[in-house]
Amino acid sequence: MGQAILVVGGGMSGVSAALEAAEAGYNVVLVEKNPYLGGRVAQLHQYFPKLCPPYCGLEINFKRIKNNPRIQVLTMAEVTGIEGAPGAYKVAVKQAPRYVNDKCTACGLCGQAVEATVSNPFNYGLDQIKAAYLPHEMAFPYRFVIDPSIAGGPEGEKAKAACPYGAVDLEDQGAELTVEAGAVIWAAGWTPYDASKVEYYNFGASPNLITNVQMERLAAKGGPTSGKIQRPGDGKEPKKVAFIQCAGSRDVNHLPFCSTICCLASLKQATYVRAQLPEAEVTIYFIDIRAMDRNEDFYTKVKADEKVKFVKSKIGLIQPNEAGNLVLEGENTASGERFKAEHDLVVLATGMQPNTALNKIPAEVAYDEYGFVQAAEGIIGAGTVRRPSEVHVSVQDGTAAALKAIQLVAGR
Amino acid sequence: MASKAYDKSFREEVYENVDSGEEIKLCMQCGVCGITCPLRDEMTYGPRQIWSLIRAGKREEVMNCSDIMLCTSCYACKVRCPRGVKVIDVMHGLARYALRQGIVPRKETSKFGKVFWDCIAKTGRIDETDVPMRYTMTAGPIHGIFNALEMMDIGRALLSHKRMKFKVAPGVPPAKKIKGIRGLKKMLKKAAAMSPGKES
Amino acid sequence: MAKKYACYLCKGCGIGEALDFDNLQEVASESGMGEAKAHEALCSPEGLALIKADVDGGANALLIGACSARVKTDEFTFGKEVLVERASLREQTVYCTEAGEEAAADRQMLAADYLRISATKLQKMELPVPFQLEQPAEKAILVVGGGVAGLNAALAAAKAGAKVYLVEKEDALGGFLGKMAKLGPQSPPYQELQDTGLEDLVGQVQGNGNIEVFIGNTVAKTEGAPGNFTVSLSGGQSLRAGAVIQATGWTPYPPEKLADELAYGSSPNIITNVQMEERAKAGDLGGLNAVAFIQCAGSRDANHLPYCSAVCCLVSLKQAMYVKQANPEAAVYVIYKDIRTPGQSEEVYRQAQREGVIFIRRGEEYPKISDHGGKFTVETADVTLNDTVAIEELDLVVLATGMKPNNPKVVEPPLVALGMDQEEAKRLTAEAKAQSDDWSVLNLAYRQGKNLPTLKYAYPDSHFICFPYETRRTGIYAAGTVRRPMRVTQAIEDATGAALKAIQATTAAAAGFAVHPRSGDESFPEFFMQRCTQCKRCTEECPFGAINEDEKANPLPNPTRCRRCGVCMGACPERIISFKNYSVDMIGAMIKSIEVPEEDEEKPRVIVLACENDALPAIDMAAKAGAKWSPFIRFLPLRCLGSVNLVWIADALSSGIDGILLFGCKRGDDYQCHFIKGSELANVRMSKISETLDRLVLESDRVRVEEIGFGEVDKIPGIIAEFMETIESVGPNPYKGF
Amino acid sequence: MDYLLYPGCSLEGGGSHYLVSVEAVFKALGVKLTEIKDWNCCGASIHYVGGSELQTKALNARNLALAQQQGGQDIIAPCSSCYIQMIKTAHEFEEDPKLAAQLNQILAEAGLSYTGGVKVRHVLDVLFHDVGLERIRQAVKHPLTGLKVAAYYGCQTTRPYGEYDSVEAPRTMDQLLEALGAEVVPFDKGVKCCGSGIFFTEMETCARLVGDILGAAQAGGAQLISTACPMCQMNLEIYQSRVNKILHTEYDMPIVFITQLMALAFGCKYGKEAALDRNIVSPKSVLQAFAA
Repeated sequence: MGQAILVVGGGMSGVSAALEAAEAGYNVVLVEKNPYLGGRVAQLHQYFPKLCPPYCGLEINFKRIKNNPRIQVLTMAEVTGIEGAPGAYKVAVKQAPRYVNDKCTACGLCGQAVEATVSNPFNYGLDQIKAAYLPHEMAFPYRFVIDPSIAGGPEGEKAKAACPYGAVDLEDQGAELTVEAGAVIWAAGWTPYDASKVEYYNFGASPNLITNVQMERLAAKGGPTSGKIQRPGDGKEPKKVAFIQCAGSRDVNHLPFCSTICCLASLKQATYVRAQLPEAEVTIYFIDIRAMDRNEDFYTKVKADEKVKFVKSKIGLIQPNEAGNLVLEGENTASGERFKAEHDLVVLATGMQPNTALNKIPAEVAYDEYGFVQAAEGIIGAGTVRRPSEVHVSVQDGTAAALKAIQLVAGR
Repeated sequence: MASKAYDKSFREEVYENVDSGEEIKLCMQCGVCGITCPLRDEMTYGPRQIWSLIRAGKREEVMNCSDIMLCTSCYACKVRCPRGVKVIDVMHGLARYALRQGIVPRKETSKFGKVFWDCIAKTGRIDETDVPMRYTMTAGPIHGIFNALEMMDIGRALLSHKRMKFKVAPGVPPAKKIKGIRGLKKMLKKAAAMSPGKES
Repeated sequence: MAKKYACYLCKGCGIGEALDFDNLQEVASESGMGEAKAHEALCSPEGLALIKADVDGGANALLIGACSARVKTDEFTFGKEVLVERASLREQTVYCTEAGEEAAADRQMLAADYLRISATKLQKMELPVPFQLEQPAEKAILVVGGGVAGLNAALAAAKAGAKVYLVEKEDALGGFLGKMAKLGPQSPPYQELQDTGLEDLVGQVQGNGNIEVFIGNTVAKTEGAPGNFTVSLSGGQSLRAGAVIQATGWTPYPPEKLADELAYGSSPNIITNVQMEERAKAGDLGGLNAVAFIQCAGSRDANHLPYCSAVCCLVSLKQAMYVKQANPEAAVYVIYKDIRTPGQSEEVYRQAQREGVIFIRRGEEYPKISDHGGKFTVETADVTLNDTVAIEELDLVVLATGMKPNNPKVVEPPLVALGMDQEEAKRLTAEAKAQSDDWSVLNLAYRQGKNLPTLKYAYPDSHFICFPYETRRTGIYAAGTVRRPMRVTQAIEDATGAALKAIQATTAAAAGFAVHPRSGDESFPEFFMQRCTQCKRCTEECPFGAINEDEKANPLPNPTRCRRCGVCMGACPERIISFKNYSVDMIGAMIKSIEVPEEDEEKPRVIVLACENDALPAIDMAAKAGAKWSPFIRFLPLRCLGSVNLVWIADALSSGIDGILLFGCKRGDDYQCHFIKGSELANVRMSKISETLDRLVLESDRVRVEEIGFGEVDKIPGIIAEFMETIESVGPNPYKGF
Repeated sequence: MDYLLYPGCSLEGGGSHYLVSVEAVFKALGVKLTEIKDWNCCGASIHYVGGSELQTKALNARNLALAQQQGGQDIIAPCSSCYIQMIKTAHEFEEDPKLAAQLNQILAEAGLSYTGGVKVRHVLDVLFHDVGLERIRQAVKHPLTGLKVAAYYGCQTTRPYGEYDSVEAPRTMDQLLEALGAEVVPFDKGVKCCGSGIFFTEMETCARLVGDILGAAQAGGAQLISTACPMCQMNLEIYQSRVNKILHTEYDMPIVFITQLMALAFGCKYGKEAALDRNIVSPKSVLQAFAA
């Protein structure tokens, strides 16, 4: 039926766009850079405000993809060029080698055979993973990946020798293909703002100074600590946890816009800490708490916990001390008091930078000065490349993008 | 009971008459400047609170506060301010505005700065011997000499290390003027006329 | 369909070493599957070729004993005409049990049971035949509400080729957008006020040949089901529609309720933001020298609207800019709790500041407003000044009141009322009804009520983060501010998405398959009416109001409203509701196919009825991660725990099964059940079972409901171990061997 | 490589050893420096007491206009205080057309004009980015092996735009020192203000700031502090006796310009070219081993 719709990005908005278009009867090619679908939400422990696991919804979506022959999924793939006009695009897609073909049963023998490890991108570098690995426990496609660093060497050969199914293909060169599509939905998502750019927070100076995305992995069952919230520095349970809001957002020197989700993310992560560590105290340092619309209920709920404190202050300096703790300096703008506060685990609420600010779409597309995609015909932005947004808004946006694409390809 | 009503006249006065005064409009009261300033412990309010006082119309508190003349221009606050407020320029502007009103937030700095600027205005450059000498003398002849004796060791050291010219008294021998001093003077006059608050 | 069975057993991934395949082949054969073919790696091209050859030879009911059905799905799919049933010999057999010789016998029995269970299922199921409406499905879409969301929904659907009926109660299109003077900055550089664009939007709607507009009309009645709604309008017209979008927008929070706190009503110059917008539109902003905006006037207040109305900060910024642009000298104050300008709209905040608007953070308390001969004084805490201040000589005070959805509130009686004694149930139902609004937007002719079910605050949204569009009435989608507080730009996107969902609903109704979450499912419940006792359980318990009733209380199913969860099947005491591939009889037979060892063998048997969306993947994950548990456990996947029919418990216990675990989703306010209340229903039903067990002289400990989802993966082995201990302590099922 | 040099008032006085060593180093590296003719004072930090912001910008605009007249090459402003005043005016001239027009109106009074585009550079910037570490390493004849140095940038050296190095944690001087063979000690006060702006007027406060910096360098094991700002050099050096009096300390920490160290490493004369004999807290005992 008609021309295909190309969806770039297999995160929440991309998957939503692909499925909603396919379930309305249109053919979809879904291109994802990672070896798995799910994007950033796959790396979350829980969603706010329900504190439910993202995999619940992803499982349904993956099942919808499995059951829908209209969707073709290309992982480890990136769009390198777009030619043509609305209604008739030729899109060049480059697929990186996975070194594992579809004979893989995810039995795990290659991972056992290989000794080399690589930093685990899924856990934001908090741990190491074998260089032949399943990206994470719920990965879809459920297939191993061999890190390019070992593909050409003896470790790669070990993986190959260990596989009884002939699934390891060290000769894999990847692929370059051309997709013909009537419309392109660009749902390339976001990247956490590089915390080290906010130099006065000294990110990197202490293992106990982490970002909010890392905190998700610390709390997640599949994370580096199997879900135990502990100080990466010494494995101890934190007793005084701080969340630093607007660590880069609402700052003309960094991200001039509000990243929209960080307040709620920190409120949510405060509940992770409080649920696991009844003795722990949490302090949230903020400028404004932005718990929009019905998320206010969640803020109200967290505020009711007397061990969660809110201090109106943008933190001006973070420095590690000899005890391995972190000393925060700020001005409490409600009292005027300038303070130093010691915390044993500090979480930077870094914001979302649209991936289109870092990598532009290879076509004529308008952006605002922050790099967010503006409305256009033919190449349609969806999700966090259009504005920072929470999950349900990304779904909504993905669905809307699907219809805009359908309007272009319907009847062609 | 409210301690005092908001009064818009002062903030408008600041927007109109103070160099970079309008910058404070953008402040969102985050507090970073107050904690960033290396002289924060010497300050009663710090920049954020001063902006807050200006908004509220608390003229006396601001104009009589020595904080506005403490800034050393280190730019740490400017660099961190998430709203890009030129904190230093506003602080300098406020101090200057206070001086123009006849208020002297910090006596010594005022005296020194006056000598400094006069030297530029007259010669186009700073004579690093002349300025401190003149400044020391602003304390009056007796105090001046006393202060000068205080600083004597430093002066002697600089002199002996070829880092200071020899002078017997302020202006003796006179500082050299730049060639374009006449043009520069005209420029400064013009610039003054174009500055906020219609300086002369 | 004549079934030709074939069975395949995979030896890959360690299955071959762990199990005795001769025995398995024997079991398959005894179970009627014929001669099972074993292969070293069934998913390999060679293995698949083996199966394909048989399919080409006519095999059409395949039992595949290999990995979990959640993986290798593409590989083991052989077209719509071929039934495939997967027995999980990997995740649920080999991975989760102890390795080695000692455990071999129990492991083997486990594998054999899974083959029997799957064989039984395969024998009991039929290929579904999609439901077809009597008349061809209608594809037109009804949009209720002609505001910004409704107009955009109508236009979006029409542009995709759908016929649209747009109904608006006022005599003009536009809704609140029509009352607005300007929109706040929406596009780069996010500094300039913008035209509303309403004229152009209305022009596009009116000029679109696919859209028919009914102004001055409301919906008097909505009958039927997706693909076949009959909608009667107040003007007398009758329309046929395939799906409905409710975009009825919002109502300002009644400012009269703020008379005490914020002196509303005491002066014509203490007004709401809506009134301010009207004044701006009328060009009536002259002579304003000092204006204060008071944020969260009613919103974020437990006594009024506990939630944040999401738009008021930006509305006040916009209106502050109106005042400043009319009179740059005016003093404008915004007295706020938190300034909420998300995303790029942070620049709007900066722009308002540049224009000279003064922001005062007020804290929790409302400011005090006093009138001094027509000029107002607002006294408020000024948090960042650490003082209390007064703002005097104000010409106008604007209360930033929030938004309430234009949707009637529905309070449902608690589920425990189901099956309670008549009087108590009636009381609870009456109580719920009294708390519900009596008016209606859609006037649904549904047995469960005329309105969309709501959760908190009368919003008819889904409560799902991943699936925000789903209301609990299939084919009816809420869009815009009726769904949750949102800004104009977001409402436009929301409406566009809702239009697609409506189009999908008509497509699904026409083709006879389910919409979300079982999208594509062609099965549907069929009722064997001869045995119906008119007990109303199915019509009451369906989470989606799919089943109507006639005057004799006979159920009247509407398959296109159905989401295929099977809750009705679980509810029916007469077991007359069945799907072609999912029935009370089928699951009962699967349970009975489990071989129960004699009591003296000391090998108890426990079945786990598990939600296939959350619990089952969690079990797979736990097994993959290396968790081990008792080999006496048999998992049976269910569409939803709400489909559990009590007879299965009886079937299991009477066939000697020692214990029954039910693994369902999280219930309660933050429920995760995608069929809304399946897990909760199962819990209610099981709480009533102890009586039955007592009658059978059985311990109620033998049946337990657990909440298992992705968050509980690590708890699974512990829960199972603990339950096995319980079973051990209560001893073997006395019915064993009877 | 051809630059205009803006020495500024300080380099003609208390920072004369900076000027001598800058000229020696650039000569050794084959970089041509031409002084801007008839330049005027930048206004420095204290300008505001006597002049308005616009007047101060006018001072700097004049220097930019003269530089443009003279060829418009990049200007090197070794003094950080001059650097920041000048780069601020240059930046704001580019960003704010209204200001640009005003400044040209003012310049017209002296028959001058400025069209923008002249770049203002710090010594560290040019050494690191234009000359490069490689060329510097090659020029080293007497590596400063074993010399423990604290790299003190001062507050204004990299601010406010972070054009060539981080504003909070700069690394250019560290790397330049390492290229000379010196050992850079841990030191967290590298961009902390020394208070030179209030040197004469707020002695106690200034003493505390200076004391913090000296203390941190000493704690890090530094034998001397390297700097790239004449204000800092003077303040940290000649104030040590005052600090010791006020804070009851015994600091005797040489404060030398990076260019002095560089000159020394390049084999220039200790006194004449590196001007190390002009330092009041003598670095002789620490540096004589490296002298040519």
